Amino acid sequence: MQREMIERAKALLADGTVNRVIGWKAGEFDYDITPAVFTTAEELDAGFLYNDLCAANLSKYLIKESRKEGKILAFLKPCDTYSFSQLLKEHRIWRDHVYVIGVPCEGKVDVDTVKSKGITGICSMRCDGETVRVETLYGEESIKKDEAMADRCLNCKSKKHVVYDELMGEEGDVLDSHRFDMVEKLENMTPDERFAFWRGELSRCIRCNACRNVCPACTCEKCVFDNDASGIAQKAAVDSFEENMFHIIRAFHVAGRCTDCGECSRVCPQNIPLHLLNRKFIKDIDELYGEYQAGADPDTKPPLNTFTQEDAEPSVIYERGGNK
Amino acid sequence: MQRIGVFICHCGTNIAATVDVKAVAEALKHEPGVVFSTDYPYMCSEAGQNIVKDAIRDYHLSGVVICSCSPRMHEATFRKAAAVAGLNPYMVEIANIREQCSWIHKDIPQATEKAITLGKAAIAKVHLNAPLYAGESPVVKRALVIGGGIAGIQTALDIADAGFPVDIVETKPTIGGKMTQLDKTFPTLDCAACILTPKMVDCAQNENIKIYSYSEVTDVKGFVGNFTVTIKRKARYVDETKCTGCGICTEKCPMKKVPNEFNLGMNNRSAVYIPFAQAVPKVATIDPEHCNMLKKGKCGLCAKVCTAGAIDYKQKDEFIEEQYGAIVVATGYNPINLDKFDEFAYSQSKDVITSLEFERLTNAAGPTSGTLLRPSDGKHPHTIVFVQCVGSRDTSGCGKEYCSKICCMYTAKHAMLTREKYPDTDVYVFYIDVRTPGKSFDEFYRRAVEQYGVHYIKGMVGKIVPQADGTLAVQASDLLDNKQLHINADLVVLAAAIEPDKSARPLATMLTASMDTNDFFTEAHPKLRPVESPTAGVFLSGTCQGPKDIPETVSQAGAAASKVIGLLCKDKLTCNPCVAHSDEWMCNGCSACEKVCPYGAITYEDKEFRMPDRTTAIRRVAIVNEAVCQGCGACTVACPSGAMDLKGFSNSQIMAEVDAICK
Amino acid sequence: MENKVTKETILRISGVNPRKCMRCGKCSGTCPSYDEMEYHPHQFVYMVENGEIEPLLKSKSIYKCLSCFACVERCPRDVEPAKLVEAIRLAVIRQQGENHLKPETIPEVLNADLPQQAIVSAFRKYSK
Amino acid sequence: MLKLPIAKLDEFFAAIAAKETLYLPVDNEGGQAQYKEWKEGVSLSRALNTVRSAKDFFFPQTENLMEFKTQGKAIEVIDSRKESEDFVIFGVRACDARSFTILDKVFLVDPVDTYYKTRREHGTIISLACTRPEETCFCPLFGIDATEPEGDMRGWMTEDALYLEPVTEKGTALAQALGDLLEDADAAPVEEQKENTKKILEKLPFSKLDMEEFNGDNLLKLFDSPKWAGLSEACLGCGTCTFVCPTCQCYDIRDFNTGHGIQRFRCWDSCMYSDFTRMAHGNPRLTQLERFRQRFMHKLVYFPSNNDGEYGCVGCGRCLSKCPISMNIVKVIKTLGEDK
Amino acid sequence: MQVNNSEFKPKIVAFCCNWCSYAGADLAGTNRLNYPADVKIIRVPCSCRVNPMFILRAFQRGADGVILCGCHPGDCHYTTGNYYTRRRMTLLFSMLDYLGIEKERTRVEWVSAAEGAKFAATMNDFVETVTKLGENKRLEDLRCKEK
Repeated sequence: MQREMIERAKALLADGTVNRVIGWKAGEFDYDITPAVFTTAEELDAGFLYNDLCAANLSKYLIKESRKEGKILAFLKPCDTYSFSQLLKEHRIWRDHVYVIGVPCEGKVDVDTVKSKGITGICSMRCDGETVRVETLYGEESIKKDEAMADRCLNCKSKKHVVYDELMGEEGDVLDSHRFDMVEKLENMTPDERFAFWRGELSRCIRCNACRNVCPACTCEKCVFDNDASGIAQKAAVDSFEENMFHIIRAFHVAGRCTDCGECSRVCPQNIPLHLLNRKFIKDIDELYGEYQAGADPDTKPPLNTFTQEDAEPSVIYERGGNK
Repeated sequence: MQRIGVFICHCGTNIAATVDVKAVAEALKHEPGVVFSTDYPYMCSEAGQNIVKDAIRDYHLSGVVICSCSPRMHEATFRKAAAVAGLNPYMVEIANIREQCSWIHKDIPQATEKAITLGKAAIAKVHLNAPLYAGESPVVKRALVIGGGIAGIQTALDIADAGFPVDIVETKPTIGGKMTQLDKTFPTLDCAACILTPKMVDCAQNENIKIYSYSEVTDVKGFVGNFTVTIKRKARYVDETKCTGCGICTEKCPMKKVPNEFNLGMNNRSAVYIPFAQAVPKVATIDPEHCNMLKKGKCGLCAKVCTAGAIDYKQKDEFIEEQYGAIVVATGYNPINLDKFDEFAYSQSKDVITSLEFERLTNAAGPTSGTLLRPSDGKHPHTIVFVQCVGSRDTSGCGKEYCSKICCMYTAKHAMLTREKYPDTDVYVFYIDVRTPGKSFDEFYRRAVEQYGVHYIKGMVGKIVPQADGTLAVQASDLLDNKQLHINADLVVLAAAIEPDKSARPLATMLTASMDTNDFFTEAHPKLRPVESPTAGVFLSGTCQGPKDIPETVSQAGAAASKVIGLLCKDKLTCNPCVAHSDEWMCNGCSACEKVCPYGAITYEDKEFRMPDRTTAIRRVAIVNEAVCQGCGACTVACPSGAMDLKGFSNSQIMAEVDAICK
Repeated sequence: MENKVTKETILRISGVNPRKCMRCGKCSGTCPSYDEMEYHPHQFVYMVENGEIEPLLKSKSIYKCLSCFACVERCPRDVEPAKLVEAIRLAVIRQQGENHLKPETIPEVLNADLPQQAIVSAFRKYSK
Repeated sequence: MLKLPIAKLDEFFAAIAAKETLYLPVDNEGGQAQYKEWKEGVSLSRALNTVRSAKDFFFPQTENLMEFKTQGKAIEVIDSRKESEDFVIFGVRACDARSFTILDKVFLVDPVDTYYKTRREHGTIISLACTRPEETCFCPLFGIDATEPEGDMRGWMTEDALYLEPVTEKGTALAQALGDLLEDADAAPVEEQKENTKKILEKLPFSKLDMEEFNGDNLLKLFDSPKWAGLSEACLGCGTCTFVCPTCQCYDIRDFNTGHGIQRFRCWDSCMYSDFTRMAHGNPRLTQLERFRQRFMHKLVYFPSNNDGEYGCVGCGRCLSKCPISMNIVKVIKTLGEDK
Repeated sequence: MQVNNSEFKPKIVAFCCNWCSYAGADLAGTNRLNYPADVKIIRVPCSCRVNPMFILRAFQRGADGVILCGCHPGDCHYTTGNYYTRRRMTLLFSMLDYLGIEKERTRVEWVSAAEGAKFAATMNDFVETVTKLGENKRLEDLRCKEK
């Protein structure tokens, strides 16, 4: 696939369709891949990479890139196309400056997940079918791919590309995932248990803004948390209230817009399962206002910017069964 | 830092009795920015306002906080006073220490503490107030009256008389409303038709009035001065411009067994019909539910006999869009459905009728040509029982909890007229209370008793059982005599409660006008603004606002007209300056605000920006049309970046209030 | 201690708020036992409201009421006079302090047509 | 050389905690290590290092500096510093232990940061030698010996014992205070462990990077290098690298209105943030390129120029493993180092 | 929650839309309908003006309960504002609940200008509920509580 992609990118560069290519660039090890813009065939040959470790969602870069001169070729995974489509819906990306090639994704290996299995000193990592072979400072290891993937890939919502100019490989389908299982599990806890759970998670937050800055829904010209005039600006979470505040408001601001790409949880240096906040909103929206997948199509009104006269009353949350 | 003056009103004892106003003035004096703090018995009085004006000048105040009654009461008063003294009126904030403090709390220390907190919140807000300047929007000099009864007619005539064009939309084929169905009117007993029909004709002839009969309002957009209304002209299958109202079609129509709604189904009409002789417009209408031509494609007789060639079976509903500066609601009332009152046997016996049916039975244009005859056998009734308060003052869920107001008087009228025309008739009126507050009303009622010998009985009818001999066994209590009465009546007349027309509720939604739980339109103020709806530019006329008799309806109709005229006289309206505003540097151009704006006040523009890093960028940013924005603030929350804020109720102002309250 | 039946007792047993009455008399207008009764349904409401409980306790009227509930059904203000009558009856029975119905006797008197509700209310009334 | 049987580890922690607060790396809900206060039942993490560095103890992420209260026209300034108490940090790795030296060069030079100084004086550091370095480790590049960490007392953990060696007076005092819990021991097992670890350290991929380019003489050349554009283009501008870094020392001072007064606090800042060092006129570094460059120029050029060649990096590798887009100091050193 | 609550006076912030609920609150006053002084009202043009930030802010600053009152759905002075409020607040409150924060501390009620009695009853009920819950501990900001 990588070879094909490079060839196609070179061809599009050569015929002038595009003048840049955004993709993934190899790092020092196999897993430390950096998103990068390539402008020449040589650069592509030297560094362009696409494999089961290319996890970054490239769509957010296109906000800036699409405003530059000329057209950019973007390789987008199914996940990324949802974000891309949502950004188009919000007029954040100039569509005619982007040439999208959809590329398949079989689920990405997550180095933190591998590390969490006790494998340390990873110098090299290679996917071999369903097995991931790891070379470490302390010898070779192998792990099943299923065990090396993060929740977002284990519970992949869709292998379908919702926007593209061209598709490489076969088109996939929207999948039935179990992505709300953990949300449901939390909902079934008592409020005290939930409070303890989230305090345990959110108290680790170091307010590095990685979740926000990587999020393709967080594209504000100026985030309210950076804006002293907003009244809620914070540079560091001084106390537990501010930790909660940041994550509640962030989740609320992306509610109905979050495509559940899972980048927030991937980049969190403290392994906070931030996607569980977003998924709660998605689950509530699905249950209360009908199934809605952000980015799935360009027309459906975002659930928070529309209504029906028959919508549930807020009291529904007092009434929902169990400890929900 | 603002220089703030704080003014605490005693409101006589309304505030001062529960709030220690001196303590409030003293406590607020030490708030940051406060340079003057005082109290006065009546801040809204001229002397009180002068204290405010003087302080603004003497202390160079940049902000004013009035601790008084609700801002809904006197915010405008104090803003005006501030403006006179040279302060921007939007630098005034009101702390509501009467309705929301002194009147609800009894404990003086508690109420005083709350008043201080409310004052502090207002001070905190004023610190962040900025002078606001109202924009202007043009006024479309045309009014719409929805409903063509006496209320609508009177309003339209008055507006037209002042020289403004006005349109009447009436759902029925003719204007005139309920009053056309009445026989005589109390307390003067003049004939309803005699006084109403000239007004109907006036409407038709007035150049400034356009009547959309057999039409409905289906959509309302816009705001005061600039409403865009969609009117559905239902197909009447008769070309209004050609029909002469000669009535030949109605005579020739073979389908003659359609219940005549004008006579409340007590006789029949043809499928093509003119509701009554004096209808305006006097134009035939084909009832598509009963016309054989429209239903089965067979007949076509009316088209053949119409010399004017007015019949058009192919006519379709037509939608027209019109611009109006003001809208008057005059949707009127209907008697309630009596199905829930089995005890009165309304649905079991033809001889149990409503008062409105009684009107038709005594009306010369009615089914009996004005002779009072029993609907069942056409015989003259000798004993008539009138039952008042049927469904009125009823909290059991079967009826309405309010008093329908008109029943006492029309029942007295009916009883009196019956006794006058048919002195051999025994007339009983069962009442709970007789309510006759009105000019010459009680005299009228007493005449019924004293001069005409109507038997007024304090008590209620418990049940009515139709007998085999055709009479009605009426069982009732006489509370004053402490007896149960059994009367064999020939006719029973029920004074059914009245309720707002069913079309009012969806109309209120379209107009964003508020309604009470009974579906009567709410007035902007129950005493001081009784003919205005809280929605600017929407006015109320007649029984859509509450039960009323004819004189009251007419006077309210005139009042609504004068309010409309006052509005239409203006060339421009001052807009509410508390509107949304987008900080284009923070705007993402994501369209979230546009999607939630109910007024379409937000548009987008690709704008060139000189960025801080000295590059140029073209960015899509939101622009708010200040004349169209009504200041609800929906956009401010939809906006994730906080670029959209609301003047006068900004994020920082509201948060400052929150802080002050929670301190 | 003397078991004085007060207005409050009656109001508590019946759950009726006599102040809701607007004196329309429809209860008495509809009452089928009116002529048999010394005190009529509307009077029960007045009298309880005025605290005149004694005469009601002594009156035969409470046994003339058929409990047809027409007055309850037709009252436009939801006052429910029949519940007052029932409450007075209950007060009288309670004053007597007799135990008329024992659980043991139930099987004997049990009848397939007897509504469950009747048994329960009979217990409430006649059992100690 | 002192020795503590591993079975007595809890006893050892308890003995320290009885005197002063003891912090040590503990596994958290995220499956990673963080410093937590030792209490009965808390066990030492087996992870190589904590996500957040040990600098938190002396330079916490947020710290109240003072409070203001106004009454009428008067302003009262309140020192909100709490009475500092002695504390012990156990398990500091060699990289973090070195980071204190770097931070001292910032905070303890004139004008002395008294908040930092007080904490520094009250803290006793028991460092712990590494045995299983990660591929991201490159402390040898900065002359740090992971098997011989700095600190008031240094320790080596073997299968069956914890070996301790007091280094400073504070360390000696602590060792004495623990009394006969610690026994004198032969250093042979420690030497053996050191040998084994050194073999791994030798294999570390970044421990021998060429640093020749990075000195004050090349300042302008490096500053103007066209390569910054490529290096920084994917940078998200988040603060992860700076917040996990043991040597990043920038902070912002902010006021918070509590409703009862003003709390003036400082909190970590990140040169990656768009509002970093924003002043009245605006931001001196307007693009992410400039901000990104600032971070690495500071660590690799400005800091050593001002501090006798000491780099502002200790090679802990946290930024390598935590950067969301896997851009890091090693890639910068490699890319710019090529231009010799 | 076994706390002696007799002394506890909750702080309640009520956001009321100008057209219905604020007028309803005024009517409650006009009719002298009593409710605790712990309730303080903030006037907003429409319930849809209430940003989740305001609600969190109130909790931060020491509120123990936040109630939002607007026109009944369908009666919004601005046609549709309260429909958005309804969705926003349902989701927000659900999220607070998800984080283990007592859901009873937040409420939305529709109170028309004619419902003075409902306003007073609602406030009485809400104050009672929040009093039972006791002090807001889960969304508090200690900095703001220190005196």
